[in-house]
Amino acid sequence: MANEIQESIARRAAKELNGPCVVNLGIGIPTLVAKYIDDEQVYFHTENGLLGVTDVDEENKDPNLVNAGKLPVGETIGASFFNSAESFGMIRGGHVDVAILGVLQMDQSGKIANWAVPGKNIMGVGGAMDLLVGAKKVIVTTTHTAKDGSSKLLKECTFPITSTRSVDMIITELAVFEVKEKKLELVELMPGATLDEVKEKTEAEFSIRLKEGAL
Amino acid sequence: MANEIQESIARRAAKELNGPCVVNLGIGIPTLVAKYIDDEQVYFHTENGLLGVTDVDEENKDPNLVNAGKLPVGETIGASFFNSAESFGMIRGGHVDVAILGVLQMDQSGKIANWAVPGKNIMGVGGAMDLLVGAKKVIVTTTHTAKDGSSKLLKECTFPITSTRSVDMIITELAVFEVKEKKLELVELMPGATLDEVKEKTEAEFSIRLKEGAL
Amino acid sequence: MTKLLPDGTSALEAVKTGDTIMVGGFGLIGAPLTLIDALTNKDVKDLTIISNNLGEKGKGLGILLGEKKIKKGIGSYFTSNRDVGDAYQRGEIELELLPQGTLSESIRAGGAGIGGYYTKTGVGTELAKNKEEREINGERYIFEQAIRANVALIRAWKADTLGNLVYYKTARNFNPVMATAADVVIAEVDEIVEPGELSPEEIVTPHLFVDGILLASKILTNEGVVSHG
Amino acid sequence: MTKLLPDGTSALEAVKTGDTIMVGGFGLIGAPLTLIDALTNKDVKDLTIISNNLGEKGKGLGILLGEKKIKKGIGSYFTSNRDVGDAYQRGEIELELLPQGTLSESIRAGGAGIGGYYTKTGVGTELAKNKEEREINGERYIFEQAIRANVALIRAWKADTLGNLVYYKTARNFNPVMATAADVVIAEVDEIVEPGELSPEEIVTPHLFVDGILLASKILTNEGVVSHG
Repeated sequence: MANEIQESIARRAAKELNGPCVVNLGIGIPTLVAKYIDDEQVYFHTENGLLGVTDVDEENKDPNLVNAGKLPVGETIGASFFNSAESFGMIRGGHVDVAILGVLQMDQSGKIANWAVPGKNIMGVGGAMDLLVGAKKVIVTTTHTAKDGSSKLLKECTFPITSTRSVDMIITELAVFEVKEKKLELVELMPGATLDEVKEKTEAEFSIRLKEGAL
Repeated sequence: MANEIQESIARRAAKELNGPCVVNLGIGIPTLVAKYIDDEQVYFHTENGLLGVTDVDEENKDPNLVNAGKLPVGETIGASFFNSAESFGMIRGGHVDVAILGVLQMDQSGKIANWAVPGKNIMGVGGAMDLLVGAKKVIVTTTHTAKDGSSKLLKECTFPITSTRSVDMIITELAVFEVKEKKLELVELMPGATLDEVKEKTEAEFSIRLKEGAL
Repeated sequence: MTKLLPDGTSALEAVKTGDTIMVGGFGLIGAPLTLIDALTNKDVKDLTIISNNLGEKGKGLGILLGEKKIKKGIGSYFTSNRDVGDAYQRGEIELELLPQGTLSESIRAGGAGIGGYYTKTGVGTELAKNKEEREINGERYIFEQAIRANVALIRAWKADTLGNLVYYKTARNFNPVMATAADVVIAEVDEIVEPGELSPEEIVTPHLFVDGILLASKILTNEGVVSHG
Repeated sequence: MTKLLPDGTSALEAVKTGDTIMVGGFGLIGAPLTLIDALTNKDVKDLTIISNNLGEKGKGLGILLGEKKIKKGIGSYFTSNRDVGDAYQRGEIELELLPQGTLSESIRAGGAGIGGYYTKTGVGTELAKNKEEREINGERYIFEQAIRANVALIRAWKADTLGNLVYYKTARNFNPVMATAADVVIAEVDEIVEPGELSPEEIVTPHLFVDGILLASKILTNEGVVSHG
């Protein structure tokens, strides 16, 4: 289902998760991150009401045990269930350490748009806005460009933003950016990517501060 | 401990409780009401976190199972425990049918004062204000007069009021009043009490609408 | 007295045309499918439905939508059912979109006697348009009003005959908060037990919130929704 | 990693002079007596204590009061300890009195990222003085701000080593909400079990709220507070 581009982004994002920490994974590429984690102190939270999400075998699927994408999941030892208001209390209240989210667009200050497309009906927001205001650290995992080849890293979002808060890190199949003081810094090129390719496919302005050994 | 005056007030208040209903009992005379109830569909709620309060024998006392007056209680079959925020959610949210409260003073519109005395430090309010705004019906049980013989049913309270909401019924050792449209109506004389005595010991204005057979 | 109801028809006695109805569930998970079915069969319309989603295409609340009984939907993720967008395009339905945390918090507020509250969620976004903003301790918040309903239809796992409820895994979701925030609350359950069989420490919804209970006859399985009983 | 702490001293490492500290319990019931004892022995002062009561005379938080370590108390029922009134008269302590429902709701709000909220409780009374009033749907409400603390000291019944907590009867009271509303949360418990021994459905405080756990060595009995262990 997921292709190698998506897997490579997820694999890179997984390196950012060092336990003990509580992590909420969005739908899409973020969901793939879990399988690259073998640190048992990385606890996955899903906003529909479970702390301690894990994979489930085909034969153990339970129709009433799902993640926020409504996909079947399992529960770890030490897991707990709670209601939606309690779950979002955890999120808004700052009890989730990291949220990994997909996006439609990002701007050069690190703000993201991931819930609506102008002209289309605005009909789904889910927990995205809550995670943006509540998670201590937000990591974006996304393909660098949209299906039509246009950059997802823009000077300004043309889609409605999800929050006034800037994310902390952006991971694409080409590069890793950190967001510092509302500015993008290219800190890492992904395997096989070149600086020229990143520059070409990035509309947003960014500075370059490649970490040692990152090239 | 409780004297016959208090018991007679509690006994009369018990007649107002017809199940199914959820009842919160205040400290003092209200606590005595429970023992005159044998309707198993009258469920007692205590704001420190228990629905299903019942009496406890001396030998079954549990230091961690108490009512709002910190007195040892038992739990009924079908009881449940919850935290303070949930408990007051029940109260403010209108899920408690009846609150029976003690008072220091009442005024002739049915407003009560039961949490503070001017000149003394105002240092305890507990759940009184929450119960006044949240309970569907509020019944006051109190001696008719203060220790110095002065009426507790006043034209206006001199102590700070507990709520702008008028209570629904006032039961003393002398009389039962209903509060209708913020006016007191004497509806019943207690055994042995005379109308003259009630008039003499009541500063508040009230109308008389004694119910048939109530004299 | 038992709160046990014999069938969906009697369970929905309180529902009238024009009512606001909360429906538990996250998509079909934890949704009261038996009660939704009864609601679909009942001669009422112009309903305002408060639910995270309006079901899926042709499933759960999706059926009610197909019957054109929904005047307005209040939820966080209508995208799960394409029919919602189509009905909206045709002007057949009003929609109010709220962040999921705001939806659940507003319902909790409605049940707990809180008139409204300030949240950071949504500040500065399109969903904050026309919402009052306020600074608290140097941070921007928006005002959200409490939500209540005439009737809440929820799903739990087990009920005792008093109406105490416990839930099953992620089928819990919105159900416990909705149980607090409506004038009439009906719970559909898999199993009904005697009082005392549920531990007092693990009851999630105390019985004072619940008006009626019904044994579920529509069940979500790995193979989809099945009827039994 | 385990969150188990060896003693009260290490449990209170985060507490500093001038801190705001939430302390669970309804009087002595469900109060973290071991942690209160450790706090009394620690060289800190000018504390703001958020707790329903300030203990009883010479018991629980009453001891901390006697040591003059409390600058301010925020609670709903200080009357349970006569020493509080005396200290207040002597100008040794500030007090902020809140209705019990407002106290617990403000703490919950603090833990849930809610900046403030409107309640009907207290409208038109002395406790509403200087509080903003607002009409919502024709009813009067007052604004109450969320409450948070630097440290919360709570009491639970059992913890697993991850920090998941369950409570015992009416010793639950304020503890679960305080567990959500402080930068550092330390829970004192009767028993520590392995992960998996507490049912996922009945865990009241999930481990993400809890920073440290300590075995209780001061226990409330019918005969009063006893030390053991």
